[in-house]
Amino acid sequence: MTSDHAMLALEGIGLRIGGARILEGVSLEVPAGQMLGVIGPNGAGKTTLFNVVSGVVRPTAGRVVLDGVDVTREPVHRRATAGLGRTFQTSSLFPELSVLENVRLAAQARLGGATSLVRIPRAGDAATTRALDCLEEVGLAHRADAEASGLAHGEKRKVEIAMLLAQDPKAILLDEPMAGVASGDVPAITEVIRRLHRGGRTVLMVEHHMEVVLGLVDRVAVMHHGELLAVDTPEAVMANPTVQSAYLGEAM
Amino acid sequence: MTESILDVRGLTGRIAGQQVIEDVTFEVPATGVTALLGRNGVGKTSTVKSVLGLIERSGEVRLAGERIDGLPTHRIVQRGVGYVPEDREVFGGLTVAENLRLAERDAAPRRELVERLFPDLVERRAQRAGTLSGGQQQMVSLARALVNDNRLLLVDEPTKGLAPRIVDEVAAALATAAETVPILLVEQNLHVIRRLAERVVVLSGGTVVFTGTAHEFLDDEALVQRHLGVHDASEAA
Amino acid sequence: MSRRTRWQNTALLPVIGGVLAVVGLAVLPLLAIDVPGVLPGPTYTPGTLQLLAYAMLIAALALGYRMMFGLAGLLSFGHALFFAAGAYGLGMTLEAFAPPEWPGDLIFVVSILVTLVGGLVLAMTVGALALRVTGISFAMVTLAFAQAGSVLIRRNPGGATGGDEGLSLDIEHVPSALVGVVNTRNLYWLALAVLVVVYLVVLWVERSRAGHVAAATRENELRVRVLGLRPYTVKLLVFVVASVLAVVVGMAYLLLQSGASPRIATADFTLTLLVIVVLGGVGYRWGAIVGGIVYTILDQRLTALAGSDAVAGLPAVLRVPLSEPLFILGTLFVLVVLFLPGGIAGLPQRIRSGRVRHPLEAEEATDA
Amino acid sequence: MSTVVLLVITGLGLGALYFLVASGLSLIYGLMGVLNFAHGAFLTISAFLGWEAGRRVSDGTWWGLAVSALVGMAVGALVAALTEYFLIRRLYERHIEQALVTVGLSLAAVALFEGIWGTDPIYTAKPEWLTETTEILGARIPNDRFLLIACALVVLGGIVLFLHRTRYGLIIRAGVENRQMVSALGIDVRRSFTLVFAIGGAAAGLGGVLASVYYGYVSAHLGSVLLIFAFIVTVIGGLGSLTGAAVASVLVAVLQQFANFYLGGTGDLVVVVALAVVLLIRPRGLMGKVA
Repeated sequence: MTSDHAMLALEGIGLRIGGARILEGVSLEVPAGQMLGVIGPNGAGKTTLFNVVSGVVRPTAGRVVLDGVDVTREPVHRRATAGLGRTFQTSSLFPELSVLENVRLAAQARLGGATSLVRIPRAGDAATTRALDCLEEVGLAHRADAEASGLAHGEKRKVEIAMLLAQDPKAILLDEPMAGVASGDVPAITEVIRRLHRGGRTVLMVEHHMEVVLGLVDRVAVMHHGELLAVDTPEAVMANPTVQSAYLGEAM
Repeated sequence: MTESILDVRGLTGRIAGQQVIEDVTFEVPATGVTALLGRNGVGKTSTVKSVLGLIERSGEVRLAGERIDGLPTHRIVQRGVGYVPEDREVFGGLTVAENLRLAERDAAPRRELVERLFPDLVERRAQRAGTLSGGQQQMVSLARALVNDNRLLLVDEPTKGLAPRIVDEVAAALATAAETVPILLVEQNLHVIRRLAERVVVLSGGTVVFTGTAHEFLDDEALVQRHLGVHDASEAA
Repeated sequence: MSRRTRWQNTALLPVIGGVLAVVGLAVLPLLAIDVPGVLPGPTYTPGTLQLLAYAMLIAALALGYRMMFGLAGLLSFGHALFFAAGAYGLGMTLEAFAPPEWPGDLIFVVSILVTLVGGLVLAMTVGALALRVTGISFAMVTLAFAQAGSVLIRRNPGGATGGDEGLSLDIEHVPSALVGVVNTRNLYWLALAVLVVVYLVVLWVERSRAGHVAAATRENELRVRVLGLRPYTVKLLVFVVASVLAVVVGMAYLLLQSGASPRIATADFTLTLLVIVVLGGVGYRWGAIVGGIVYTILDQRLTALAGSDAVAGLPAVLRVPLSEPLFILGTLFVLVVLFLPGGIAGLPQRIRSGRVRHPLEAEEATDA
Repeated sequence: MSTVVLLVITGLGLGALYFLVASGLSLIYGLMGVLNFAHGAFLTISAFLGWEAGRRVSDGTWWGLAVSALVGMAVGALVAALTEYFLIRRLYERHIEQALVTVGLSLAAVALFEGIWGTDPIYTAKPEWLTETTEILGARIPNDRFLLIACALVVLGGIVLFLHRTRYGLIIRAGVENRQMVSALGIDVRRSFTLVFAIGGAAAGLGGVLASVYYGYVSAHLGSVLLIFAFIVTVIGGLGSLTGAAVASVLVAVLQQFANFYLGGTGDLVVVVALAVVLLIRPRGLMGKVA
């Protein structure tokens, strides 16, 4: 699936907040269809990088290029419609809406007419059908009518991924999809992520769960102090002594 | 077995009605450093905040045998619990000196200790804390806890995002503090844990999955990998 | 097929109940029901019909306000502006706009249309500007615009608004069926029709796609943007719909009261709406209706009580507070906020579940 | 030239009134996140009780005015502290409901004042000097303006000194930044809530007495009118910023005076437009903190 065409390119991303250096010279290319893991110790700037890519935070230097288009100055929602999806570290469903309504919002965003007063959602319309299909794909169709706040943590993660499926983005940012997930649920969610990746979607994933990262990704990027230490195959990265010491805290 | 300074039983914590930790039970001995470990998002910070009453909680928490789970945060702290929060949380608009003065509870605050541990801060006493570097802010945050004579310190990820040289300084300061006060330390850096911790409490899925000595845990690579998800390469290196 | 969804199995019971309630209210002017202490007289009398019609209009206004606050999380302090725009707009158009060759009824209809269009433009302008900020700042910008409106009305530019005296309805071009005490019944039915229309529009918006996006925006705006949706658009939509509904209610108010007073443009009036919505229960659509009706009747009856002999005979310590209806309502409101977080409409739920629920808590009053 | 001087000094005097109300609003919002709609009621009750006390002692003399001011401040502080303690504190951290309670309180209070003192303004007497004018650069300035400006400066200085020189001031400044961390240092931050309410109430109380000097009357709606402008000032200055409130008070009041004179009495409208413009360009206000 992997091609040479870069789906997502970061060019010299820098971010300073009140004199503090948060990100510095981060350059990274993710070829279309590849899955890339971003690892690094806490506070290394991984989530901030995701915020820059998705448009929540505007960088003080550098460019974000999505599928050949410079989106550095685009607002969040426009990047999303241009084909960028993301999840958050903490579960971020709409708690008072039902599972189906959550996913249907994503489907509506994809299918258009989401902010229309005229098209009242009903069973069998395109968005609802799509949402139910996506729920089925993550194995949660039977929970469609449940209120989102009542789900178990692992189920919420699955709903978030179903929302991504419904949104059908070209590139996806997953921010710690395993955070807070009970170990029993890890294999199932891993499988769902794999399915998300299928069909040629480009995926960028921050994750601390090494088995998950190593089992899924094509390449690993290591961040430390807001900089990229290395980008390489998982095996090469794990063997890299600089990476080991940074990630595990040995003094360099 | 030494008596414990902190005794947590069946602690459950909620943020905005969502349960974040469930039925957490562990003890912190009256001496030395106890590390609270676990993957990201597993509830370490929430555990510390629940102990302090910073988030809604239920369950039993005893400080030196006395129940503190019904008390508001400031009363718990007044009983001798020092707190170094994740992300430092210094008051950016206040000067270094004001940050420290605010923290002083004791009649005889231990200013010399703080000045000895963090000479940098003496120089910068009139500087606004918000303009300090991350490492310096962490020192202000530590100093705020060390300036009082506490019975227990709760220290949440003190080395997060710091340069290795600063990590060493922070670890050294904690080692000095640990000579006189027990510490419950949340930490991700295995090197720091190796250096400081005698006992570990490991959380997974919002609940305690392992308690024991630091050696028992860190020497068992399978355990480390299962619960922290990292290869402890410092062993091999 | 197991793909059954929530909105599909529309429960029939509330629909039937609603229809029955509307039919019941519609035949009220033909009956002679007397509720001593609550209504000033039997239901066919103009005084009672006037009060009930007024209560229904306030309920309709509160319904629209609740849609903004409860559905989209928009805390506006300026809703009175649009109500006043409806009342004063129609009043001024009727007075100023009168091509002699046109029949009166046509002038009436055109005046209504002109006011509606004017209200729509005003709502879009104010909304487009105010929604560029969120939280308390949004509340303050809407307050500012409403204050500007209030100042304009009081200043009586060109004698158009009547200043502090208020504006009285020029009945020349108003259909005779809507004029005079003898026709209070018709005005009552007009008010009922406005309430029903507002209810249906609110229901429509809440169940539309945009309504769902608005609810999602209230809960997590960033998440909505990450999905590729623009919260600004739906918030503006909800704001404009609620504001235009307020314009409609304002026009009915002008006809019912045969005039408008500058009081309806003040910040206090918006705050009263907020009181009504919270009193009724923010979490419930019919809470706004209950709140509006209870508030208006209480306000009216308390005024009657204040003037009664029973109160006049009391010692000053009791007489002074009891003779001020707003004092009692304000106090009642404080007590409801403190002890009855779900409002009146939340009572059955509270009794059933036996626990305190705070419908307001999902929303945070922080600045963006 | 003389007109400009008159407008500026009158603007400063009115700005002083705005500041006395806005300072408390801003501190309360900054520390507790509460939008206090009852602040106008604090002002009105202080103005009434101050006037009642002053006229009993000695109407229209400096001595009477001093008594009014002291009673007004005491009443404002007490009423505000009681409000915080019995109503606001019960709704800890529930900001919207806290604001709603103050809305209810202000509605009830204004109604009660009308019941007690009637709906018409009550004209007050003031020391003779205050009814006279002083000539500055050819402009005849009513003397009461100077009193207002002086009082506001003293209050501003007092609050700044309190915030920067006392431990409670330190706690309040820290609390504006991060309440939770203040409690995590072992400090009962709620006590400073009551204190901030009391300080704000006292400032509003003084403002009430001075407003009755400036306008020449007391009425049940004295506070409501000033409250709207104080809100505008607080938002323009940046919620939670005392300096912002001071600067914005002067800007707003002077702007209002100039617009009233040169733009045909459109002062109120111009102020509202200014608020909208400021919020649209700088949503956090002139001196609001970066979130």
